Amino acid sequence: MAKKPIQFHLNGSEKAIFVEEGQNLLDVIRRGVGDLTPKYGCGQGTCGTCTVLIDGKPHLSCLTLAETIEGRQVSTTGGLQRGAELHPLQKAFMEGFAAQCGYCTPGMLMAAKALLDKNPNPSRDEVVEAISGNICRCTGYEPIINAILEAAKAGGARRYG
Amino acid sequence: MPVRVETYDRTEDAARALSSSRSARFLGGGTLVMRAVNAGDQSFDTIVRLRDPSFSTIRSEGDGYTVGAGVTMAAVAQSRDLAFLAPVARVVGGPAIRNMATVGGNLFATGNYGDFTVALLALGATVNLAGSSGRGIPIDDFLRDRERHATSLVLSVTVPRPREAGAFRFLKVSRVKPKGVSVMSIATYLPQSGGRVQGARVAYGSMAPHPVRATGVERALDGQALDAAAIDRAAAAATQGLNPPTDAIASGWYRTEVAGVHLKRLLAGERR
Amino acid sequence: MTIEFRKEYFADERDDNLNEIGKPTQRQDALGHVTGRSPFFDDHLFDGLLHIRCVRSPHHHARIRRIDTSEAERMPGVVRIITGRDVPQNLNTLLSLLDFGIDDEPLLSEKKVSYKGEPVAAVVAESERAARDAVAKVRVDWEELPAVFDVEEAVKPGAPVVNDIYPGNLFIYHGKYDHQKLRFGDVEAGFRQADQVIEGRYQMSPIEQAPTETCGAIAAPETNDRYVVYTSTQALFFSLDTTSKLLKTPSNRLHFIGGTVGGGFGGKVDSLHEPLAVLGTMLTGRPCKYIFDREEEMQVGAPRGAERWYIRDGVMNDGRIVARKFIGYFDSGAYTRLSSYAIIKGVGHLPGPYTIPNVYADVYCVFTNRTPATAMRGFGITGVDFAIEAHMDKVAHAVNMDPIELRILNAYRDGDMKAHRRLAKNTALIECCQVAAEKAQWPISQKARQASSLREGGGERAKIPNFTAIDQNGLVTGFTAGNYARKAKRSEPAAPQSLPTQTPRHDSVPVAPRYEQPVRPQHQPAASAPPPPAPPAQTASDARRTRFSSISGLRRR
Amino acid sequence: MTIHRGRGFASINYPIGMNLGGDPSQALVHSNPGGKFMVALSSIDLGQGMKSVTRQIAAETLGVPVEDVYVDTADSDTGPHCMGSFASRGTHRVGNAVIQAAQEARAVMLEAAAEELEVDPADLVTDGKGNIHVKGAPSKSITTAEACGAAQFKQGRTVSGRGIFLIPLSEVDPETGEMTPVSCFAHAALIVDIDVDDETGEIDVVEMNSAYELGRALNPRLVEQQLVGGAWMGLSHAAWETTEPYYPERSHGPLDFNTYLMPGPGDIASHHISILERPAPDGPYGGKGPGEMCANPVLPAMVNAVFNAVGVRIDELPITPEKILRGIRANGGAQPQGRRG
Repeated sequence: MAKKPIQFHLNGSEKAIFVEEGQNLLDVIRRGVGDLTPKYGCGQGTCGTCTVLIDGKPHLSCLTLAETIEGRQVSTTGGLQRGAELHPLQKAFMEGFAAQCGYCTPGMLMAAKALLDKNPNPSRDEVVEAISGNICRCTGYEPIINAILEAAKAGGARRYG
Repeated sequence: MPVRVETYDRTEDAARALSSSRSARFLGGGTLVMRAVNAGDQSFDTIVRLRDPSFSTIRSEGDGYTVGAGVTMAAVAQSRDLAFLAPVARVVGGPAIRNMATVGGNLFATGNYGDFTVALLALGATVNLAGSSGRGIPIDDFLRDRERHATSLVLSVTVPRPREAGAFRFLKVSRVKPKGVSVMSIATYLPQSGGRVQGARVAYGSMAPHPVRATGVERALDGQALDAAAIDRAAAAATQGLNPPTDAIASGWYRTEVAGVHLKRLLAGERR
Repeated sequence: MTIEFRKEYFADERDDNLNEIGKPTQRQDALGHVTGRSPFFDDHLFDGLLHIRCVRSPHHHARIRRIDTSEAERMPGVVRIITGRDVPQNLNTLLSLLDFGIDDEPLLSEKKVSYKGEPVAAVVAESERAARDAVAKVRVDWEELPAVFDVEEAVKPGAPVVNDIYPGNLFIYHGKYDHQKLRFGDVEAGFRQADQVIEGRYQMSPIEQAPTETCGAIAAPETNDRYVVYTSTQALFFSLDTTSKLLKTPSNRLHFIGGTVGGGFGGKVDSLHEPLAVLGTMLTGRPCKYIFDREEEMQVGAPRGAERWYIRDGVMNDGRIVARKFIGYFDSGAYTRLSSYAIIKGVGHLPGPYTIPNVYADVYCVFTNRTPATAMRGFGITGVDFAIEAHMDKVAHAVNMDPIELRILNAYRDGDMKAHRRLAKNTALIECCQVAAEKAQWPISQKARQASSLREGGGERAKIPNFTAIDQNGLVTGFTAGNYARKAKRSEPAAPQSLPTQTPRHDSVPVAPRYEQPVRPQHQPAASAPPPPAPPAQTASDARRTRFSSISGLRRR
Repeated sequence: MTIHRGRGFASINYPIGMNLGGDPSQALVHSNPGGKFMVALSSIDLGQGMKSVTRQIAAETLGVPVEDVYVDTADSDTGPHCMGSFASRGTHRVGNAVIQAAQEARAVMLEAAAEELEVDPADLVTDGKGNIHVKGAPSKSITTAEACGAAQFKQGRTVSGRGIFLIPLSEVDPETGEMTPVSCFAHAALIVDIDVDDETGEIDVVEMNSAYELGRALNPRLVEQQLVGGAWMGLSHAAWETTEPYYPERSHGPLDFNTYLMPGPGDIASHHISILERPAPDGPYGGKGPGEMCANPVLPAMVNAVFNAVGVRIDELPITPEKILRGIRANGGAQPQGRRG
């Protein structure tokens, strides 16, 4: 099968890789680059577990044709930390017990990061809207919504990742 | 068959690639095509891409706007010109989907999807295809032969500017909040002249295999003042000539029963 | 959302001063979860990984005339196509590991399919896409058969036979009956004694566990001639032992690693993925991944089975329930999986958390042409609790009583005899009712507010009825019993006397397991009416002593 | 249009674990020479917190700080047998196995400490902070690290323990159903308030109030996770979810999360929970298992609330707007049953 070379930035570091035709970005990030933080949940665009940021905006990596990200900036949960220090969202998710099985967590974190990056003081409704494309089967959403609001209150989200 | 990706910089090349093969699909935002690729859809083996920036622009033209087929729902929601369409764009998918899903793709969405197209249908948009020398196709006609247009490249849609604020209304009924697929969606464009509705256009989503006009409702409203009696008559005619589908979200019976209720609430400005 | 701990309840039964227990300690896995680094099964990368996709039945019920894989085998990237012939032991039932039930389900069906989506072949290919493309090229010559979907239709004479092992479309309990019985006292006498009889029919829906991580496994050759398997299973040794059995491979050649799973809710017990992944690896010598996509997870992955319950209550005008009768149908789908045991668990739970002197249940595990059912959160209980509590509301309405007071009046208390003939202990239903009412400001009577699980139980309420009406309805012959019927028979493992497994012949009447004409529940004449339940006595019980146990942190009575 | 407020109630108990083949689970515990402990299980953490609750149970039993313990789940080469994570059995069954294993390891640790301190091991206690001392004489002490080091470098002892929890297999009487199905029960009562739209049959869940009795709450935050998420799932089962919308017909089965309906983050109601703790005599530190029962009362409470609101009995789940609307039509209109509380 023909392969195409692409270059893009993943969490600030430059990646050059061959992609298969028709391959989606999720697969390239996971198997191609080895960043396993975005997860496969449906391949249909209905669960949000594969959410990554492309040029700062949330996208579903499973529905993104990999070669379309040539030259673009991709962010995943793998790049959220600043060194050993957790991002305020990560801290808030821990303190708020907002993760149970942890599978939806990376997608939730990226959806939340996209929100806080453009709106550091969101209302509850804005948080609900921001995670409305992300399925969580464990928590009932409440702890996740609260954790995002707590992270916003703690501030400083923009200084990370 | 493994999938091939063909990328073009010029519209006419992309259009030619698309029209020359029955097994090619045009990649908009990916929400339809990549889903099908992931599912191993055997009905196509070629993805056609276009890298023309004008494909994703919104232009004000005369008494309307020409919205590139590659414009995303997020871009519509942020556009000052298209403020009247922002409430529609905002109820399509979650934020990630809205950063991807395009106006052009929405024209081809089936089942419980395609709510944006419902709005375009009510507004009387025209669909501009590559190679059709500037003459747009009325969206009604486009939707009627949607399958036939699958090998055509949609360049843009032209949306007339609503004649008055408030003439255009939209409602999406969903079982899941804040984001869920449609039980039905309703778009009404009811310009008034001298206190009476002139040229009513009312459209539904999820009430037929593709977005459709509610002609009975339009007849009930045209030439009438938008008062309680007219609204009641419109509600009574809500599903005239329609045979709404049964699917995982709702039965045809239910859609038939509540279409008038939702229409009435939309027209009367009641919010629930 | 608010959470409060009502420490004043049962305080004398606890020592609340422990070092670690009762503390809001951070989860051990929290850091892994928020950094996205918790290792789920698919987070293990293998060079040269192959992908498995199954060819699935488009029909609800069909005979397989022929499977033609020749075109698929020639497709680019295809490494191997597996069919039932390649599976060393191609018939299994999950609970055979515990000697419960008869092998009734192939890993890859060879002769017929009994539900839409049933796998008949598996493609092993270099990429997922190549596997999908090849699946589309496998040609199966199907002969469609009539299908049955409704549990009560399925048990009628002449219904299509879903599962050849159980020709009556019913699981066989204890080698003896086509349903599980519960008999406690005499319900018919109770109905005669009751002021009112209230009936209801309740239907639970099939439900998908829908974990965000779909089910799957990756197998790879390991050193020492073993296989390592990364898996999303909820039950590591269930999956390991099932794989060992199906592949006739000693269990110590299988090294299973899991334990970090993206939600399960019961949907990851069935052990469908591990055997096929290991088989793929055995046949190709390469790492193989078999994972459900979401569509498969939704419709092919086993759901919580639907249940249908009929409840008939005999009730006194003061609200006391004197008889309760259940007829239950579990929709097991095409195969047994875990439904047979869900019924045992459910029957042990009847009649719910209430003390009722006459209880009867017939519960059927029914085979239909739908996706086999399996475990889900609330296994065996959620459906019947829906039925019981919806019914309690009807009873309250019928006797014009507050629904909470009705529950408290009938609630089981410490020392009461339960229908499965064990004494209740450690009960707390009444206190939950009281606290919920108080929180929601739902007024209940002073008597209901003052009731206690600790008082007024036992005594007359601790007695097994003098008379219990028993019957032989639903008797079958031709089956022997396993572990769960040792009281009836202690000898051989569960098996029909001659297994119709090799050549199930759908068009003729199966020979070996023969059923009596299915007998629906009948009224049984009673010798004498048992007494109504003793109403809660008015005197407080004795003060109880407590004993402190240091290691358990409990104060024991 | 009229919106009718309705209140529904349900109370339930829930059997913890199931006596399936004796329902066994095992645990192995050992320390390294630095006095840090590892618990090896083959039990699964699906998000319920298996690793975390067994870690606390092990630390409590060993008498060491929780930081001194880590739990490794689910490697069949190192973790001994476990039936699996289902039937709310994990905390109860595995917890008991961990206690047994930790007790054995603790006994060795105390013997080693006793030998170093030249006292009787029966006189030693742990302070839970990493020290072992003579009861009543805190100054005569040794750290757990020193004791474990001495055991493994001087005395030739392995500081380790084995544990299993097994219930005698329950026979089930074919004639009467007599059996010993489980060992203990959790309890719950729940009140749900809903609004029903009598023209569309749509429901809004307004509020839930609940009381859950689940034995000792071994970790209150983990319990909270189960109850909040479980009640959401109960709501979801009640009024959203089905794999077969037209059961028993097999048509229109959902294939994705858009058509398999579940309440979204905008559908959740405020939920006020009270937790009661009546320790189970046979549970680990009295713990039961909150994981499954939390969803169960919501389903019947919801249908009962619908009846209270509009007088329609929904006896088939899920509750859909269509079923409510058909019920209202069949009754000739909404029949509110009167306000409770």
